[in-house]
Amino acid sequence: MSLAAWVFDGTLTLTLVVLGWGAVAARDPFTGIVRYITFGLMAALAWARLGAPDLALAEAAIGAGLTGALLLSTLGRMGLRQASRRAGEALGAAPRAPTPLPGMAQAWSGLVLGLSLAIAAVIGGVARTLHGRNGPGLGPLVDSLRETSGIDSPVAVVLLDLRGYDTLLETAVLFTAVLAVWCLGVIRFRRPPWPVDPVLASLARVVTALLVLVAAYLLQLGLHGPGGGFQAGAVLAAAGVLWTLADRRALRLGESRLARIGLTLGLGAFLVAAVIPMLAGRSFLTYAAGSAPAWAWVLETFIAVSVGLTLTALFMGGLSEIAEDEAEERAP
Amino acid sequence: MTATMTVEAPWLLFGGKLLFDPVSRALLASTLVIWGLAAWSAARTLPADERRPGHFGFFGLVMGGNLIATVAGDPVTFFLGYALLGLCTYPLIAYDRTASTLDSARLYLVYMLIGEGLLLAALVLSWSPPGGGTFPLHLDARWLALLVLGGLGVKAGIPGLHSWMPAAYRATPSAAASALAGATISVAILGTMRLGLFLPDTGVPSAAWVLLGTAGTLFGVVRGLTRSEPEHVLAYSSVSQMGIAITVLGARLTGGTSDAAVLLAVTAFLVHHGLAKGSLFLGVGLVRDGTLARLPRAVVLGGLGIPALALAGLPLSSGSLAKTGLAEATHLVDYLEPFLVVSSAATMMLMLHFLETVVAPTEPSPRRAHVSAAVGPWAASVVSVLLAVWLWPDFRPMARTALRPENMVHALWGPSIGALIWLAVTRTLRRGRRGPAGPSWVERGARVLTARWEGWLGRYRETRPALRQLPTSARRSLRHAAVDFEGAVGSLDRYVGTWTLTGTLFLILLLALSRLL
Amino acid sequence: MTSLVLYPLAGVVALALGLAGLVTRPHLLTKVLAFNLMATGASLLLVGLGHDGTASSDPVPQAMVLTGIVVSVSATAVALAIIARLSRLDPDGVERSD
Amino acid sequence: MDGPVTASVGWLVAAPLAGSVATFLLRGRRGASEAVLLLTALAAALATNGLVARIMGSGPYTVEIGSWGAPAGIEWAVDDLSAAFLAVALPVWIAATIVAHGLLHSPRSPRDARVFRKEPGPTARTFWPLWLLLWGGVNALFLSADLFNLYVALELAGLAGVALVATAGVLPALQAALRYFFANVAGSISFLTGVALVYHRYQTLDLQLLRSAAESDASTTVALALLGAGLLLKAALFPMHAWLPRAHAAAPAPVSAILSALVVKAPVYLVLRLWLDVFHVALPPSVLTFVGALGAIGIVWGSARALRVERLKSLIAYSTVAQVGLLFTAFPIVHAAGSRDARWGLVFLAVGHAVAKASMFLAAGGLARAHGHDRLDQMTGFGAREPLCTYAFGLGGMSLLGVPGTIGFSGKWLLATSGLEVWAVPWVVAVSASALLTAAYVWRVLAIAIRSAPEPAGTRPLARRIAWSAFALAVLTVALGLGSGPFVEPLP
Amino acid sequence: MSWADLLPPFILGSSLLPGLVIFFLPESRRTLRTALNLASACLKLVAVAVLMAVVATGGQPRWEWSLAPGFDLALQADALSLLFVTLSAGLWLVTTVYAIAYLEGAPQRSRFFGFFSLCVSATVGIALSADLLTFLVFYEILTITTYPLVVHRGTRRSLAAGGTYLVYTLSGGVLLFVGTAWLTALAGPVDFASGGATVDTLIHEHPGALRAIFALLVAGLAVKAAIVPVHGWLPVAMIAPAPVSALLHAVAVVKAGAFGILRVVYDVYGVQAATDLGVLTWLAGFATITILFGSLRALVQDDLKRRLAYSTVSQLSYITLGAALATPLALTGAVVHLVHQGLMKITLFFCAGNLSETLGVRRVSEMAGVGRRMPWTMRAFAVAALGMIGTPPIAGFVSKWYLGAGALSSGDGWALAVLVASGLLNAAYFLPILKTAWFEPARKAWPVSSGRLETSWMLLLPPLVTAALSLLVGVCAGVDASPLAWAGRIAREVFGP
Repeated sequence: MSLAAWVFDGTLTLTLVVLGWGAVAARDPFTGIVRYITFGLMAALAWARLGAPDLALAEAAIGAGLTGALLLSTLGRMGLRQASRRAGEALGAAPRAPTPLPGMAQAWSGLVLGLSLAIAAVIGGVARTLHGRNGPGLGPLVDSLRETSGIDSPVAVVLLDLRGYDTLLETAVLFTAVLAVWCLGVIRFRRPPWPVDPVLASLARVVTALLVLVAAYLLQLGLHGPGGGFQAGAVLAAAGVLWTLADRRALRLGESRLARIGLTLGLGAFLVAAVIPMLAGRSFLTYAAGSAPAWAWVLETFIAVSVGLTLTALFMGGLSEIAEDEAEERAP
Repeated sequence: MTATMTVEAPWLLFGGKLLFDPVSRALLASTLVIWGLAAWSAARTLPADERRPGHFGFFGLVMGGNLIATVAGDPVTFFLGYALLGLCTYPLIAYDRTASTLDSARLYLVYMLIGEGLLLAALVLSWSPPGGGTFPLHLDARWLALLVLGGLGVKAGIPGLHSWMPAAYRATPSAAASALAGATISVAILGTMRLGLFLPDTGVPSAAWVLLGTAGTLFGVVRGLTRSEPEHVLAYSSVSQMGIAITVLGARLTGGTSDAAVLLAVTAFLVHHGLAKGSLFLGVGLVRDGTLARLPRAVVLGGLGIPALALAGLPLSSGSLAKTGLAEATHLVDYLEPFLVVSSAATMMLMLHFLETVVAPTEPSPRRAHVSAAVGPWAASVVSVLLAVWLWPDFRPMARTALRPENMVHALWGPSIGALIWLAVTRTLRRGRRGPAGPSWVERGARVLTARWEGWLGRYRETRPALRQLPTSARRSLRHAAVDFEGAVGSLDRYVGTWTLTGTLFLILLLALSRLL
Repeated sequence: MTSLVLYPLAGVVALALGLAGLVTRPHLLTKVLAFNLMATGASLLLVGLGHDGTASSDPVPQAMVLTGIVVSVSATAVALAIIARLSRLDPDGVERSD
Repeated sequence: MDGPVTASVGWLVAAPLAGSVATFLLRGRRGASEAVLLLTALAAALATNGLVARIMGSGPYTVEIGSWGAPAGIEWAVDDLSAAFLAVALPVWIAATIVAHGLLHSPRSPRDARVFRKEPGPTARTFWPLWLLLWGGVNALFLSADLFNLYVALELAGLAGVALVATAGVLPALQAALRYFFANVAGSISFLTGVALVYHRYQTLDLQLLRSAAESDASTTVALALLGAGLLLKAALFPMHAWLPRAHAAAPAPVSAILSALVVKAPVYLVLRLWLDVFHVALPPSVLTFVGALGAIGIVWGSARALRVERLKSLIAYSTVAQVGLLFTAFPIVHAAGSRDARWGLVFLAVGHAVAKASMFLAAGGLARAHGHDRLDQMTGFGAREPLCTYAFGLGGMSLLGVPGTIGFSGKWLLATSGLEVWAVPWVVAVSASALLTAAYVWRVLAIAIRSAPEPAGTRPLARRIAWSAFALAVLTVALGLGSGPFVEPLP
Repeated sequence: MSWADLLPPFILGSSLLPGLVIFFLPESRRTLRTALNLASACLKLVAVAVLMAVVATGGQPRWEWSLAPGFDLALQADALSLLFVTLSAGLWLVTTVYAIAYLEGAPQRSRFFGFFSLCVSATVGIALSADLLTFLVFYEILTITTYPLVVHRGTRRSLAAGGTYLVYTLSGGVLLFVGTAWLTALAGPVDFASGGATVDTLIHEHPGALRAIFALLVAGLAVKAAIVPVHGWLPVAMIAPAPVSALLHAVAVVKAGAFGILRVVYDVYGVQAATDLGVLTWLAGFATITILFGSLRALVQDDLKRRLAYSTVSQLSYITLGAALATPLALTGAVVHLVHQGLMKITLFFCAGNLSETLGVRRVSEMAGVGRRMPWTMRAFAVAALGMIGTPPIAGFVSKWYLGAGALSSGDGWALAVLVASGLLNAAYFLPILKTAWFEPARKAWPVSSGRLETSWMLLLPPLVTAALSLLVGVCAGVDASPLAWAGRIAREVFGP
C-alpha cells in the first residue's frame, strides 16, 4: 500500500511540478497556457487524493477551465492586433526602463530561480516538520458545531456559516473583478464578431440546458456533501460561455437590468443575511436559531447564479474588446 | 558761603545727583557767561542759511552737556554730560562742510570716542551698583587712573592727545570755538578732580603728575611759538595752561595742603582761563572777518591784550588772582614757586607771539559779512575778564591776597622775564622762523591713520565680492553634489522601477527575513 | 510519515517556480499564469499540511482554498482585462514587459 | 457583550458594500448615487462614532461574527490601534468622496478625462461601485482579527485599488496598474503561505488566541518572514517601492489620495500588529534593525526623487515612499521602548501621514484640474490663483514635516522621547532629521506657488467644494495635533 | 481655574484668530482688514496690561492643555515673559500701523497680514510658554510662519533668501527638538518655574549627557539668535519688506532665540548647574566672537539694511554674553537689552524703510544729504544709532553699562573691554551714516513729497514713537516701571535679593 502510495503520489506531484515549470518556462504563451490547463486538471486529481472533492470540482471548473479560457481568449485577442501596432506608437508608448544587457537576462533568471528554490527549501523544511506533528486541526470542532448550525456538509458549514464572512468578502472580490473589467472595456455590442454556425448554435443550446441541470444538481448536493454554489456557478459559467459563443442575444448581458441584478445577487444576499441580525441587535451575520440551512440554501443558489453570470461576464469582457476593435478597424 | 547743596534725581538713569559746591558754582557761572557771550556772538556772525538752525541746535546740546557735566554729582551723570558734550561738538566743528573741515572734525571725533570709551570703562570699573556711586570716586589702581587720564586727557589736551585741538579750533566758527576752548575744556579738569584722579589711592606718585603737567606746560609753549595761525597758537596755549593745572593738582599730593583750598584755587584758575580764552577767540573771530582792521589800533591791542596778558598773569589781572591763589594754596610745595614763575614767563612769550600773529596782516576769510556785528559780545567778554573773578564771592580771599603789594610785585616777575626773553629772541633771530611750521608728527600720524582706515574699508568693499566667492563656490559645489546625487538616484530608480528588480529584491528580502528571524 | 507529505512539498515548489516565473518571464500572460501557479501551490500547502491520512480531513483549509481559488480567478480576470487594453495601446509592451 | 452599539461596527463593512451594489444597480444616475453615498457616509459615521465612544468607555472589545467566536468563527477586534486608524479613515473618505464627486461632475480636463466625464459613461458607472468596494475592503482590513480573513480583505482592497488605478485608461496608468497588480499578488500569496504555516502550527487563525499561544520556533519565524515580506512589499518599503510612485501618480487624484493615505497604511498597520503585537515574543530585534535601516534609506531615496520629478503628483507619491520609510524607521524605537507612548507616537505618525497626504493629493488634484495638467514648471505662481489648495498642500506638508501643532509633531515627539529613554539614538536622529528632507521637497512646491508669475493660458476656475474639502483635511491635521490628547488619554 | 488663568491663552488668541480671519478676507476689503488688525493689536495691549497688573500683584496665571499622552501645552506669565510679551505686543501695534502704510497697494496683503498676525501669536506664545516643550512648539511655528513674509515679494532673489532662511532655521529646529526630547527623556517635562531643579537632580549621574543637551539646545537657539557661525541667514533675509525686517528680524524672531537662551541658562539648567557644567564659558566665547565679528562685517556693508542686520547680529550677542556671565548685574543688562535693542533697532529699520519707500535710497552711499529731505526720519535714525553706540542717556547706554558692570562683578574684565571695543566699532559704522546724511550735499534732486510731511504720516509716526521711547527708557531708567526696574526684578527672582 504505502509503496504504491509513494509511487502514485510521487508521480502525481512530480507531474505537477514539471507541468507547472513547463507552463511558466514555455517559450510562447500558448504552449504555456495549454500546459497550465493540464496542470490544473492534475491539481484537481491531487485535491481528490487529498480528500477534498469540492476543491477538485472547483479547480477543474474554475482553476483549469475558466482561467484557461480567459487566458486563451486574451491571447487570441492580442493575436488579432498585429495590424494595429502603429496605433500604439501614435499613442506614445510610456518610457520603458532601459532593458539590461541581453546576456544578463539568463543570468538574472538563474539567480531568481536559485533564490526562489532556496526559499522553497526553507519553507519545505518547515512544512515537513509541521506535516509530521500537526493535530486534527479545527475538524473536530467544526464537526461538533455542525449540529448547532444545522448545515451538515462540513465544508458548507465553514463556508456559509462559521466563516461566512470570508465568503461574503469573496463575493465582493468577484464583484470587483466584474467592475474592473467593465471599467476598462467599453461594452458596445453590435453583432457577434464571428459567423454563427446554426448547427453549432442548436447543439450549444442543448449542451447549455444539460449544463444548467448539472449545476442544479451540484447545488443541492452542496448542502450535504461535496459541491455547492461555487462549483455550480462554475458550471453555469461554462454554460454561459458556450451560449455566448453560440447566440448573439447573450451579448446583451451587459445591458440588461436583469443580468445586472443577477451579478449582484450573491453579494446582495449575503449582505442582507449579515445586516438583518444587526438591525435586530445581534451580531453581524448571525442566523436566527435553526434558520441556517434555509439561509445556506438561499445563499448557495444566489451565489451560484451570480458566480455563473460573473464568470461569463469576465469572459465576455474580452469579447467586448473584440467588438470595439473591429468597430475601430472598420471606422477609418 | 561755602555750603554745598545736592539735588537728587532718582529717576535719571541709575539715580542722578547734581552737586552745587563752590567749585561747581564758580564753573557753572563762568560757563554760563562764556556760552552766553558765544551765543550772542554766534547770533550776530553766522549767516542765515540752512546750516544755522542745526548749528544752534547742537550749540544748545553741547552747552547742555557742558552744564550737566559741570554740576554732575555722580560719575554716571558726569559721563552723561561729558558724552553729550563730546559727541555734539562734532557738528559745531564741521560747520562749513568743506573737506578739510570734515577731516578735522573726524579727527576730533576719533580722539573723543576713544577717550569716552576709556572713561566709560573706568567709570564702570569703579562703580558700586546699589544706588550708584558718588564723588569722589576712588580709583584704586594705577591703570584705572591711566584710563581716566586717557579719557579726560583727550579733552584737556595733554601732550600726545592734543593733536585734534589746533585743527578743530581753527575749523570751528569763532563763537563756538570760544565756548569750546573756554568752557568745555574746564570740564575735563573738573572731571579729574571729581573722580579723585589726583588722590593718593591711585598709587600714582605725585612726581609723575608734576612731570606730566610741566611737560605739557612747556611743550604747549614751544609748539605754540612755532605757529602762525592765531587759533593754533591759542590751542597750544590751552595745552600749556591745562599743564599748569595738572601740575598743581599733582603737586598737592606731596604737601599737606588742604584739598578744598587747592581745588578752589584751581577752579579760579579754570574760570579765569576760560573767560580769557573765550574772549581771545571772539577777538580772533573779529580779526578773521576783518572787523578789527576797521577799529582803532589801541582798541584792538587793548581788547586783545587784556585777556592775553591776563593769561600771563600780570598784576591786577584775573591771572594774577588765579596764580596767587595757586601759589597760596600750595605754598608748602617748594618747587611750585619757581614753576609758576617760569610758566607765566612762558605764557607771556606765547601771548606776545599771539598778539604778533594777530596784528600781522592775515588773509581775509570767507566770512567777512556783518562787519563789527560781534563787537558787542567781544567787548562784554573783555569786561568779564577784567571783573568776573574779582567779584565772585568765593574768590574774595584769593583776591585779597592777590591785591597785597608784595604779591603784585611778585606777580610781575614771570611776565617781565618772559617779555625780555621774547624780545631778545625775536630781535636776534628775526629772519627765517616766520613761515608756519607744519602740523606735529602726532597729528600727521593720526590723520594718516584715519585716512588709511577709510582706504582700507574702501578696498575691502571692492575686494569683498572676490572674498565672497570662497563660500559661494563651496556652496555651489555642495549644491552640485546634491544635484548629482539626485540625478544618480533618479537613474537608479528607473532600474529599480522594473518589476523584475522589485520582485528579485522581494525574494532577497524574504530570504533575508527568514534567515534573520 | 506518509507519502502525503509530498503534496505540500510539491505545493512549495510550485509556489517557488511560480514566484520565479512571475518575476522573470517577460510575457505578461506568462506572468499571470505564473501567479496562478503560485496560488495553486500555496493552496496545496495549505490543504496538504492538514491532511496526513490519519485524521478526518480538516474542512477549514478546504473552505479557505475554495475562497482562494475564486479570488485568484477574479484577480486573473482583472489582470487580463488590463493586459488586453494595454496590448491595444502598446502591443510590444505585452511581450517585453520589464 | 453584543449590544446595538457593539454590533454597529458591522456597518463599517456592510454599508460601503451595500452602497456599491446600490450604485451599480442605479447605473450612476445623477442624484441617486449622491443619495447612496450620503447614506453610506452617514452609516459609517454613526458606526465609527459608536466605536470610538465604546472603546473610550470600556476599552478594547471584540465582535464575534455569526456569534461563533474564535477559533471556529471570525472575530472583529477593536483596540486603540484599529480604532485610531478607523476614526481617521472616515474623514479622509468623506473628503475624498466629495472631491471625486466634484471632479466627476465638473467640466472635464484633458488629464483623467476618461474617468471623470460629464455623462455617466461605463467608467463613471463603475467608478462609485469600485470606490465603495475599496472603502469596505479597507475598513474590513482594520477591523479583522482573523489571519485568513485579512488575506481576503487584502485582496479585495488590492484588486479594487488596481482597478481604480487602471480606470485612468491611459498607457502609463495601465502599466502602473499592472506593476501594482504584480506586487500586490506576490505579496498576497506570500502572506497566504504564511497564513498556512501559522494555521498548521497553532491550529487557529484568531489573532487573540495566537497572541497567547505564540512561541519562538522555526516554523513561526518562517511564517513571520512570509507574512512580513508580503506586507512590506505591499507597503512599498524601499527598495521594493518602485511600483508605488507610478501607481499613485497615474491614478485619478482622489484615488491616489486614498491609496497613499489608507491602502498603504493597511500593511504597515498589519506589520505593526503581527510583529510587534501578536508575535512579539518570536521577533528578534535584528529584524527591526534591518527593516529600520531600509526605512532610513527609503527616506533619503524618496525625498531625493521628490526633489527631482517634474510632476506634482509624482512628487507627492515619492513623498509617500519617504514617509513609509519613516514609519518603518520608527519600528525599532517602538520595539526597544515597548512603551505606550512609543506606540502612540508611531500611530500618530501614520495617522497624521494619512490625513496630510490625502489633503495634499486632493489639493494636487484640484490644481491639476485647474491647470489642465500637473507639470510643476508650468504651474508657477499657483498660490495666487488657488490659495485654498495651496494652503491645503502647505499645511499638509507642515504636518509631514512635524511642525508643532500638527499631529506629525506629536508623533515625532513621543517617538523621540521614548526612544531616547532607551538610548535608541540613531533611530531618533533619523526620525528627527527626516524633517529636513521633507522640508526640501515641500518647499520646492511652495516656492513655485509663491513665485509671482503671469497666469498661464488655459487655467480654469475650480469647483469650490474640491479646494474646501482638501483644506478641511489639512485643518484636520492641526485639529488632531491640538485635540487628540483627550481622546488618547483614557485608552490603554 | 480663575479668569486670570485664561489671560495667557486670550493674549495668544487675540492675534491668532484675527490672523486666521484675515487670510480669508478678499484683497479688496482694505478697511475691514485694517480695522481688524488695529483692533486686535490694541486688544492685545490691553490684555497684556491687565496681565501685568495681575503678575505685579503676585499672581502666577497658568493654563494647560493636553496635546497627547505626556505632552501638555502650558502657558504661564512670569516677569521675564511679561517683559517680552509687552515688548512684542507694543511693537506689533506700531509695526502694524507702519505696515499698513508701507504695503499700500501691494498685492497679497491678506496673506501678508495673516502670516504677520500668526508670527506675533507665535512670539507671544514663546514668551508665555511655561515649559521647554511649549517653547519648542511656538518656536517652530514662528520659524514656519515667518517664511511667507520673507519671500513675500515672490521674486527669484527673495525665494533664494527664503531658502537660506529655511535651511538654517529648520536645521536649528531639529537640533532644538532632539535636545528637548533628550532632556525630557532624562528628566521628564522641564518646567521653567522649577528654575533648574530638574537638572540639578541629574547633574551627577550624567554630566556628559547634560553638556551634550545644552550644546544641542543652544545650537538650536543660536540659529535664530544669529550667533556666529550660524548667523548667515539674517543678512540674507533682509530682502523682506521693511515691516518684516523691523518687527521680525529686529525683535520677534531673533529675540526668540536670545530669549530662549536666557530660558535655557536660567530656568532649565539654572545658574549653578550651568556653571558647574562649565558650559557658560563656551557660550560667552561664542557671544564675544559674534559681537566683534558682527560689528566688523557691518563696517563694510554699503547696503543699509545689511549693515543694520550685521549690527543686529552683534547687538544680539550682548544678550547672550550677559546671560553667559551669570551675575545679577549682567542678567539685568541682558534682559534690559532685550527691550532696548528692540526699540532702537526697530526704529532704525523703520527709517531705512522710509528711505527706500519714499526716496528709493537703499545704500549708504546714496544717502548723501538725505537729512535735509527727511529731517524727522533721520533724527529718529540718529537717536537710535547713537543709542546703539551707547551714548547716554539713550537706552543703549543703560544696558551696556549694566553688562559692563556685570562683567566686572563676575570677574571677567575682558568682557568689558569687548563691550568698549564693540561700542567704538558701532560708532565706526553708524556715525559715517549720520555724517553722510547730514553733512554731505545731496547728489541728485529728491522726489518731492506729496503732502506737507516728508512722507505719509503712518510711515513717519512709528519711527518717531519708537525713537522717543528709546530715549525715554534711557533717561528714565531709574523709574520704577522702567524696563531696567523690571530687569532688576527678574534678576532678583533668579539670584535672590
